[in-house]
Amino acid sequence: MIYNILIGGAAGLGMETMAFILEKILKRKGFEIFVTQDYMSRVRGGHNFFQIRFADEAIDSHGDELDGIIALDKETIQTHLNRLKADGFIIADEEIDFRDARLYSLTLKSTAKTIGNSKVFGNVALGAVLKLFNLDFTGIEDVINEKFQGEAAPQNIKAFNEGYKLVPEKYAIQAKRKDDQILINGSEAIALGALAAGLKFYSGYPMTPATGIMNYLAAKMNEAEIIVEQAEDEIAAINMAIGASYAGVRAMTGTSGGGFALMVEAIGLSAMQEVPLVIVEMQRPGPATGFPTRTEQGDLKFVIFSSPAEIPKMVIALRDPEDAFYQTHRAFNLADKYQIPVILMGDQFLADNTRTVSPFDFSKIKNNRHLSQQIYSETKEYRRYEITDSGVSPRIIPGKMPGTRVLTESHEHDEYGHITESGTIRNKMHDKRLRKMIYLKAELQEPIFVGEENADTLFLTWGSLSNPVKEAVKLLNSRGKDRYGALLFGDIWPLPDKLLTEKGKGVKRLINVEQNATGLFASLIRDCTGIQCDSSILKYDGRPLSSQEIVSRMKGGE
Amino acid sequence: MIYNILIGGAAGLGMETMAFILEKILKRKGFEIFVTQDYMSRVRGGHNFFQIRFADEAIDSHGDELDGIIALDKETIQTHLNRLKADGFIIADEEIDFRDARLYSLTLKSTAKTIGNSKVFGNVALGAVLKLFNLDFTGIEDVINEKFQGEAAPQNIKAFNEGYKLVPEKYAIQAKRKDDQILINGSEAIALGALAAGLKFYSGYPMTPATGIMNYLAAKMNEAEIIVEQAEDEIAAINMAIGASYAGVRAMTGTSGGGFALMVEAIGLSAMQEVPLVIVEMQRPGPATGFPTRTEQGDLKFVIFSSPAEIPKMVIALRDPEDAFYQTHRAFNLADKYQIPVILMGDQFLADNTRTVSPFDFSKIKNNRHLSQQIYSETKEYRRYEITDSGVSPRIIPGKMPGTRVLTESHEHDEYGHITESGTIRNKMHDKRLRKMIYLKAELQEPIFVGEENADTLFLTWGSLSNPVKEAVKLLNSRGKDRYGALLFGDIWPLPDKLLTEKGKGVKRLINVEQNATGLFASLIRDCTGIQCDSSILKYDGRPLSSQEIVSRMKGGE
Amino acid sequence: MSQSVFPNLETAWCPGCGNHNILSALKEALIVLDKKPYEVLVVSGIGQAGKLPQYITTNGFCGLHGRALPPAVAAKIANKNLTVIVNSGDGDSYGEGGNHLIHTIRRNVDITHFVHDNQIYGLTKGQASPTSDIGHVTDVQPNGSNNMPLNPMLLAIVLGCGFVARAFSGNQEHLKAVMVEGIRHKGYALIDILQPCVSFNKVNTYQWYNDRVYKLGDDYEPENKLKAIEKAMEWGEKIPIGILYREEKPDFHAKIDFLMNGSPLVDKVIDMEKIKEFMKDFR
Amino acid sequence: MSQSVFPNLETAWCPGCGNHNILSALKEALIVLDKKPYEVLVVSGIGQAGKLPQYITTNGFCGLHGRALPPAVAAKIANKNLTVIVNSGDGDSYGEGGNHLIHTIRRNVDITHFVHDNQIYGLTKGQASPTSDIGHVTDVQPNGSNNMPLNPMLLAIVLGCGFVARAFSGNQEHLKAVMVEGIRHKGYALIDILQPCVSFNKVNTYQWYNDRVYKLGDDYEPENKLKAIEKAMEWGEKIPIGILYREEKPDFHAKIDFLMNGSPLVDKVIDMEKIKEFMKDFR
Ligand SMILES: Cc1ncc(C[n+]2csc(CCOP(=O)(O)OP(=O)(O)O)c2C)c(N)n1
Ligand SMILES: Cc1ncc(C[n+]2csc(CCOP(=O)(O)OP(=O)(O)O)c2C)c(N)n1
Ligand code: SF4
Ligand code: SF4
Ligand SMILES: [Mg+2]
Ligand SMILES: [Mg+2]
Repeated sequence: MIYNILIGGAAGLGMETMAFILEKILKRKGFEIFVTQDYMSRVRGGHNFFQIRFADEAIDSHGDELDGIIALDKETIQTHLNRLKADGFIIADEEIDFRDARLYSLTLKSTAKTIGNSKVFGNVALGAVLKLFNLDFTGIEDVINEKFQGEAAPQNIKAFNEGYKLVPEKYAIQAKRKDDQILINGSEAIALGALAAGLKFYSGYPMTPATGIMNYLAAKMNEAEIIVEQAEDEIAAINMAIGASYAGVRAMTGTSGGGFALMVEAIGLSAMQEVPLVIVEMQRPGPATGFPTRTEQGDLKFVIFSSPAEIPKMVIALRDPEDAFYQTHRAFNLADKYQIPVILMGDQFLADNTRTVSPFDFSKIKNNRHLSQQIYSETKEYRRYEITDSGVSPRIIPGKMPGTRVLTESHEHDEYGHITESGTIRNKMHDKRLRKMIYLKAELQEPIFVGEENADTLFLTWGSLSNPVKEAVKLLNSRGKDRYGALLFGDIWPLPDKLLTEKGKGVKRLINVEQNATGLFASLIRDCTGIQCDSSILKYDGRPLSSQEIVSRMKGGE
Repeated sequence: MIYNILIGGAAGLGMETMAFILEKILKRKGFEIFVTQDYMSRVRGGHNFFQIRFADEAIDSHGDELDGIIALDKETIQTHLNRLKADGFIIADEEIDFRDARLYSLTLKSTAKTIGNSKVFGNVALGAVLKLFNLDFTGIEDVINEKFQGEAAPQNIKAFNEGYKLVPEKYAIQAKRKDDQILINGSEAIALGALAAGLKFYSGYPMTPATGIMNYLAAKMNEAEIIVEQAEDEIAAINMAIGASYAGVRAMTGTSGGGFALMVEAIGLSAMQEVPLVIVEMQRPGPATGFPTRTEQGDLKFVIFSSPAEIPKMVIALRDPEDAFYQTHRAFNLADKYQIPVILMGDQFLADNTRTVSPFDFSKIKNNRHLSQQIYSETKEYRRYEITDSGVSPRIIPGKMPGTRVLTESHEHDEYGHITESGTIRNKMHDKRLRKMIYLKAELQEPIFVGEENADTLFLTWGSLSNPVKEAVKLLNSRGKDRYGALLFGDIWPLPDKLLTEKGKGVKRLINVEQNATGLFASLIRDCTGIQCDSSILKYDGRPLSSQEIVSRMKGGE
Repeated sequence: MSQSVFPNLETAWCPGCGNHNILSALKEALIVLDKKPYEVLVVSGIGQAGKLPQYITTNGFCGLHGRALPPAVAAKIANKNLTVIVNSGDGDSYGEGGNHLIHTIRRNVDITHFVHDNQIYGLTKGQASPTSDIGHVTDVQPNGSNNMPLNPMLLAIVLGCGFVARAFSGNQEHLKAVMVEGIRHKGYALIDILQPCVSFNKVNTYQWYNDRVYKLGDDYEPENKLKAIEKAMEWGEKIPIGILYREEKPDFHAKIDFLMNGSPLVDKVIDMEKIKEFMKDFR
Repeated sequence: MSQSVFPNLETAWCPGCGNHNILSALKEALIVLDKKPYEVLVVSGIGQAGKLPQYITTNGFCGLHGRALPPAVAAKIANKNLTVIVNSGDGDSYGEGGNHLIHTIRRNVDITHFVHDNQIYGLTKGQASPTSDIGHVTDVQPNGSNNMPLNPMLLAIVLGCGFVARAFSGNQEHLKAVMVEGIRHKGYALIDILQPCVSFNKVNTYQWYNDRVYKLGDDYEPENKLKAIEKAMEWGEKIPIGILYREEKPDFHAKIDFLMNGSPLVDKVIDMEKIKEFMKDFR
């Protein structure tokens, strides 16, 4: 069974804490969880909500249909009622004046007051929810004690207890297994992946939805002994990361579209100087300031073709927190191996949404810096830009070898890094840099294929839509009529085309599913492979596309 | 007949002045002229040269073969001797120690000294050149008098006279018609086009090869009553231009790839705010600082896909000074009509090179601001972002109508410009903005077709390579074997595809000719039309591709 | 105050936020100056402060984060009849937009710049800003901010700014009076407004500011640069508010004949014959 | 001076350019400080000054125009054993890169910044720079530069820079001595070096500077901030050179335990077990 509960209200009313507690409790009980967050670009007021989807089976997407609404204000009920199942429930304080058969109008606030802490009313509501689902009390105390200090802890536990008494049992669900998962969002997973890769320097400038990465890393700064520096602007952020990487530490920067725009000059610098660099670009709807707290995949081509001139670069779209961890780690190895910028693309949907995944397996990953092992000296001269078959030159850390210098240049240069005006050398150096793209192609990970072999309809999608599309394929195939499959792209530049060419053959319909208005990925595929999609499922209102919406769009004459 | 003369030496020796005088004299005599400049990114020393190609017939390209070399140092002879025709000539001072049958070793410096001004030695050399071509003295005095003041004028005239005496006659060439042309480079033509469009505000930050535009406009600042403001950086430059345009004046900014990189965030702003904007992007080889004074077409996709998210924009590649004038003018009308950013792409080859063209015909052009003629007031409310069929909303100038405000926003907004969080409004506004692209397609100018109908080989090229390709087609067709044609693209985004589809059919070979390493235009064509080029002629050593090189590459087993 | 000229609009600011008073003071200042909404242009970047143009019925230009000054300057150059006011945050004005601040002061275009200085990044939920005090702990600065706080008053004075003032959003009457003077000043005027952020800055609260700010006395002479510099260095136990420095000097427009005289640039008719004449240079 | 440690390399600078002396002084200063080339990193942006790393056999990082400071700061953070020096132009440091200057001062990382201040954009052929005098006529400023020139010394002092000095490339001995002090200073040090551009600045020539510069006397006390400010305001008939302001204070590294102590960041071994532990937060 899958259930979907919404907690909604004005910003500042404490939904974050409520969602956090409910997620943790459900997770500790062994459920699979998928949480989405919908918030406005303001600190107080407005309307925000969390949707907590939980199940005793695997879930890969958020859902639109609701089983329950916890309403901290009337607007919440009015806004979301149309999505509430006929047999669903609403929990709200008695002061909220609304009529609906499904409403439990409860004494949340007065109960909290009786407990002696008006802030605990949220946990009264959560107690009621647990009761509705007939879930016992184990684990609740731990979660509360981890979150609250002092007398607030027992008060909040009391609140749960009282809430439990306010409603009858309604559902019966039991997790199938012991809890062995972690509950994590995309930002945290990226940050952990970077730490696992040996990140030592992160420079960034706050920008939603990329700030979460910096927040997590900053919190670990002292323990991990890494530097997290808030730069004066994004230009400084990326140029700092390049300087740190040049000096020999693994470095990363992150931002959203508007900040990334300020970084594109330096992406060219990284490619020209051949200094490894990892950049995270977290998309939100634009152009300009756009919808700061919402989601989109509108930056695809902007990111792929970022930087003036032609440069080697790699772009990887992150699918979910688990993928984000491993791919972030991989990005550092690739950046070091090819001495290029590697860009990780995510979006608000990936960044903010929390789900259960298996703990990351550190034994699976290995850090390789690809530094030259050669000893250079005045007699055995070091050439920073030695021309090699692979296009990659020996890299050493400056300041380590007496008699040896590391000269890195932004102008066109010769093998030593000296500025040149020679056309012949230019050709050689440009070829050398671009040659990396050939070898990079051999590193590519083909998209993940899901669904039925010999599908009639093949969906093509990328990044964070992978899981909703995967779930949609499952739902569609379960209807039994047509056969559906999907290719879920992670690596997108250079574009891996083997599986696409193979699976694309004989398919009746190719449908690109994207969170943008013009079908950027379909256009990229056409450019790189000549393959043309037959139709598109696009969404660009800033809200994430769910598996259910994909399915219903397929019904709608697709 | 076409002749090609090179003037070369170290930076700072006065080649600019020599080239300027020779060009002007030849032009006033009624010749067609095409001048290219090759210079290093330094102020003194190194090796720079001008190539002055002139003819009694139309010429559209520079040439590689040389008829004459005027060498201000020995390096010049050594560097270029291999390109000198067997019956060519070299002019150099007697102090330059070199042996070649074609060398006129002349008393340039001692003659200048005798005249009493050692700086005039260049004109001694030019006098000799004129004599070699058997060209009379008419017009020389005028040119000298326009260029030099005081006693330098007669001294320079004297220099010509003396030079004239030093060599015999060698060639016979006569211009066919009276001089009615202008001699202008791409930068100046763009600046004039902007002035003709009613430009009132130019903000920029110096960057080769875009600085020429700012220089010309600044020189005319007081006379034209326009503001030319050197901004603190490119970010300020473009945001200033947007502010000026919002306030109601026609505004432009210009830069090269690195500076453009800093502007891409604001290009999105212009699209979001729907503030008209013209931006000139003058390409040079990159990435990063690259080859500052050389030419390339490596920014195509970077420029087309500049700005995060999906926005309406137009990109026009400029072919030559004449085209540059009219297209710059057109860009302002289109920017105003659709309230979008319009980007003009050029390169160092276009910017710096001078050629003869017919004087620009002001009667052919018309300025249309497309402002709303409606009177708004508190009762008839003005909606800056009124949703219309065309996607274009009524535009008024702020500060003119009592009771009416012009509110422009960078966030997603409603018709009034108020920030919104609504998905429905987002969809409408995003659609409205992107709808402009549909109407823009009707404005597109198809590429120019040159060559033979039913060509076997069709070249596809864009921007400043148009004329070299045009001349190459002429040369190839004159050989009589195969039939050649070419499509010379000016408008490149959105991509006009009618003529391409039509002419592309039945052609044996499609060849993209581009000044870059990866064939960016071919890839754009594939993306937009599915048409695949069969082979490419690419060059990316920073030196301009000439008609002769194209022809010889076609011989080379193409 | 006439509500009909500048009606109260709904805002997205937190209750108790210092921005509310700044908005009110601005409306009052414009009434004092007898400015009609359509004659005024309010420009902003992005941030909580940057939302102000949404909440006032003047012309409004909400641009990019950190980039409020360049369009404001250009709009004034294009149309000298507009009263151009910039409202933006401390992060916006001193962080992302720091370079524009320096050079806008040098340019001295006649605009007025109100920095809503809450010593924090409000909209992005509480990172240190360039004016955050040393040791200020945030999510991104877990050890406390390490950077020397920027003193915008000192900076502006030494860069040659002709009007440098500080005000406190908790004293709306005084703020309004300073705003009026700033808008009247011919040339670029900077007013740094201490603005409590009740949600993210738990250090520099209303109380904190109230305990420290004091008005410059009538005997204070803002024309003396060295004295002004000394005064501007005061920060900590005592924080002076008022006009710290003032100097009359020619603004941008005054240096360019055709801008200074005649109609605004936007209304000037272009003489196409003159432009045609330019072609003669190329004969 | 030992030519073998820092050999003379060919440059692309004009004969007579003030940059030649700066390069020589830098080499001499490094010899005085007994620095080996491989222990030093010279960072630059783009411009004539920005070519310096090409002409010295230390490690070199030639980055983007205006962006010399951020990579320099980060390289020092990554490896505190490197002596990090920035050489860049006035356009680069005060124009395009102005924002980094402000915030690098605030950050106080232990690097030394030499600004080759020729009061002009050299490489791009002579436009006004932020330090160009009012009225300086160029191709882009046909009416003369209108903007108030930026006084980098004043700016640095009020931003809290701990080492603020001016030197003149025409006095190589003095320049070298100031460089040595600047490099020795713990924290960010700014040295503005008056550098005649013989090709494009026909106003501020060797003669012009020679007529005006004078060395600060032994009695000058660079520890007094207000005095330093007063001194830094001198520009025109008399231009002081030497150390204008000096203050010892903790640098960036001193505030972060694990940077200050133990091996440089680049050499620290990561404890993967610790990182694995972080996963517990998500249980
Ligand atoms: C280029 C860019 N970088 C970052 C952001 C994210 N951002 C929005 S507002 C803001 C800072 C707000 O701080 P401040 O300017 O002090 O304004 P406040 O909210 O405190 O009024 C940031 C970093 C952005 N919108 N654009
Ligand atoms: C982003 C960017 N903008 C502009 C340029 C062009 N540019 C190169 S050097 C320079 C200015 C040089 O002036 P300065 O920094 O004073 O150095 P100088 O040549 O005088 O030593 C400019 C504008 C560039 N390379 N990159
Ligand atoms: S977060 Fe702070 S600055 Fe923003 S509205 Fe709330 S109180 Fe004001
Ligand atoms: S142009 Fe000026 S700064 Fe550049 S090398 Fe020549 S003299 Fe020096
Ligand atoms: Mg703030
Ligand atoms: Mg300079």
